[in-house]
Amino acid sequence: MSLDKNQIAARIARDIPRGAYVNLGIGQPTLVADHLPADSGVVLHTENGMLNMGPAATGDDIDPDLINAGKIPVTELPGSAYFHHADSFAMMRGGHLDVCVLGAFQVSARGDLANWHTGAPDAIPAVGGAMDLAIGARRIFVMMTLFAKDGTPKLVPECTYPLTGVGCVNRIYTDLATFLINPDAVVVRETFGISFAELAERLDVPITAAMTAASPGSR
Amino acid sequence: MSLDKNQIAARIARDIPRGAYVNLGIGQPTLVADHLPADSGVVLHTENGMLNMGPAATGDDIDPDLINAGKIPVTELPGSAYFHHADSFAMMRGGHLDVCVLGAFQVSARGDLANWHTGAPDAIPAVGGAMDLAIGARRIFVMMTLFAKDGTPKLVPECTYPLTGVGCVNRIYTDLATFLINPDAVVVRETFGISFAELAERLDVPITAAMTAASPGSR
Amino acid sequence: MTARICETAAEAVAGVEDGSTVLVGGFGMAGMPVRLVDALIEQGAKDLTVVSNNAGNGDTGLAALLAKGRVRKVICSFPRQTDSWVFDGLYRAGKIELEVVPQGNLAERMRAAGAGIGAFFSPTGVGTPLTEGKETREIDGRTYVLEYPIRGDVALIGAYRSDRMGNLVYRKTARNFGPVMATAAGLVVAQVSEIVETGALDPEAVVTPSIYVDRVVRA
Amino acid sequence: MTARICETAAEAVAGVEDGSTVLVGGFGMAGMPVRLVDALIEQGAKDLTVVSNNAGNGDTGLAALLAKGRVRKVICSFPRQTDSWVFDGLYRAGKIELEVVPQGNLAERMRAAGAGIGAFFSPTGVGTPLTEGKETREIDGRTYVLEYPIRGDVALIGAYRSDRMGNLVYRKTARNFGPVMATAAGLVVAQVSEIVETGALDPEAVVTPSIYVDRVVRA
Repeated sequence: MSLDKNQIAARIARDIPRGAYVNLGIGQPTLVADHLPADSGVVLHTENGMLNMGPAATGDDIDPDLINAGKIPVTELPGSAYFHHADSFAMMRGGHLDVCVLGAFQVSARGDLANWHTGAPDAIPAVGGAMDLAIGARRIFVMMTLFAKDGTPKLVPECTYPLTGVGCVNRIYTDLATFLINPDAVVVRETFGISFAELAERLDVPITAAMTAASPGSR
Repeated sequence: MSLDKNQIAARIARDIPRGAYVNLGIGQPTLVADHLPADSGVVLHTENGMLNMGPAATGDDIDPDLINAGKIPVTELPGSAYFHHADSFAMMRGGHLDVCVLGAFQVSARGDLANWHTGAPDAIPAVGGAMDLAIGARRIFVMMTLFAKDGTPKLVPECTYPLTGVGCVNRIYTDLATFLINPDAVVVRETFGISFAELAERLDVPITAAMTAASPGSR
Repeated sequence: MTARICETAAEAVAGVEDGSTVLVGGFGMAGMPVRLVDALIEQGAKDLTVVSNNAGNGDTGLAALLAKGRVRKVICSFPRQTDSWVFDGLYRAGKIELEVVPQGNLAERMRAAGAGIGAFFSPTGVGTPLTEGKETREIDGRTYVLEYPIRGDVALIGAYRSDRMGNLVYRKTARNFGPVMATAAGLVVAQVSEIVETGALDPEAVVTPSIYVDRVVRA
Repeated sequence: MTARICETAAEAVAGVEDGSTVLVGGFGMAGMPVRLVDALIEQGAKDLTVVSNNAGNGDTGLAALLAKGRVRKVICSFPRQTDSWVFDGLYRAGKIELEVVPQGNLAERMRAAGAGIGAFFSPTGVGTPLTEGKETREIDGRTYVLEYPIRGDVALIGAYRSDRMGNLVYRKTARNFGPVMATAAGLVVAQVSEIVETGALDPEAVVTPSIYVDRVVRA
């Protein structure tokens, strides 16, 4: 069976080390927080200036001064800290976050990320913190469906959409498979409801099975 | 009568605008603080991370965690703020201080400052924050004796000592005269116990009397 | 000079000139100085360049300033939001210029302006359309793009508390761009929820020292 | 990963390798992590490059590390002090290398390392012997010198309080280089006066968020 978005989020949550500092991108990546064990010690960063962000706020806990990067009211946990935007992005750019989980329109076989613009000529460009996140965290995990609604793969030989970052993605978690973007190969670590052969058939990107390719050098 | 160091400090204090943010360099410039009126509203900065520094600490007020740039124990005044070194030097470099008063070995006719190194080959070089202060404040006032102990002038056509900053000095307050370093001329604003003619005679730098040269363009 | 406590928002924004670059704090509505923007609309300055993370929400604040046709150009990271119809309309009608800057570069470029940095090499946006034509350099095996300071003639920011000198503290994620913008503009105006006596703020917890603040108004 | 609370200073500095670059906090003795430096002497790492504002005072702390011959090179702004006889002796005997960096450039170069900035143009030191041979550029009519990041393998800093996650606050001017160095090293070790429960520090007043801190010891 292929995974639904909550199952992908759970799969990602399992791969986040205990005590890691993590930024969850706007949209589906925020689901990952719901699947972290209560004692994971994972500290969530939001780029609008906070560490140790808690769950979404409800009812009386809603405070317009306490929001996440998606502008949704959130809460604070014990041990949180606030800082201004230049300090927050210095933290991101300086490589201090352990993991960042981002959505994507496309990821290329060498880890290029396209997630901010579809290239449609009439679209109003808007990037936010996507480019800073893409190049800043120690490891970038992408969370996406493997195929677009029209059936075209989102794991591609070269991105056709405008790039967010070059060679920055380390892993891709999708409904049908988890991929490691290694320096020399795209490695399929696991598949969900699809065979490796079928996956290879439907993608334009050469893929390798984990058993032969996973190595200590994997990113 | 020529001025003593306290009289020079008093002369400088008179020229510091009310409410100005001021850094007083290590050594004699710190005397300026003693001559500011109680209601001057002048806020003192110390580059080791504090605004609104109070007078030197004595007795039980001495706190090893509260020192000035000269590593002398000081006090805090209401409305003070602490910040780290990168923020403190960003404040200086960014042109936010209104006035900085520095000592000098030499100042050139175009405002070059030499105050960190005598050029002696066996001296251990040590610059501290001198270069950051020299180029950072909106106006740099130098406080010095006009002549060295051997009688050579410290206001010179070109500095022979290693420079601290280029073209950064706006005014020189000395025991014998106050000078404005204007873009086109060194202007003598006032003299103390010496005639303009004698001053001109003893200096190798062309000087102009204030009455004819002071202008709105003076720095 | 220490800050002036203003009686009205009109007094706080008096003197903003046509053609000014105005930094406007806030991330969405958190930290947005709505009263100051409203006062700027009243004040009438036009042909403005606005630097802000977003390009207005709904029909009030920044959106209202845009709707009045006072803004020639917006520099921001994320103009497109669900409620950015005012900006969207102007943009599609060709009535407003847009420069999209990655959020971290936006913050860091203002930080550079405030910190006296002439330019800096950023890894963010390298290889993407948003840095096309910009100077790049490889340093230590990584490619960077050269980014220049963004300086404002005016900054309008929202903070939580000010003392009578202009020392500011913020509240939770409403801190965001305020502290950075306060360092990067000629005239810095803060709208605060509360004005307290000087000495009432903890000097260890002051976020924006008074040196950066010119005018304060309670709103 | 969140910080580890260590039982002893020896545990806190375990693993420092020969040849490491060690950032040592403090301005004079304020903020100097004396216990950590003592533990580093015990630990025995040699051939070190030490980055600190000064080059040791008296015969303890950094001066003792130097006296043991463990330091190959010192990068600092102000080595020469009334009580820097240990450094002075080594320097005059040609037994230690010295790089003098203006204090603001020292802070900003470490800030750049922590903030992912590849290099930056600074106005400090232009036209002086301390920037001889460095790349310069005129930007907007002012000359700047290109400065590169200073990164540490290890940072040893002194702070006031830590919570159990490693969030730090400092005390008065003992803050100085600590927050900057904490961002700029692979292994960050903080010596604190007190360890408090997580949640006991005001999130608005945390100066160094836990993400930057690896080990904490009470000393």
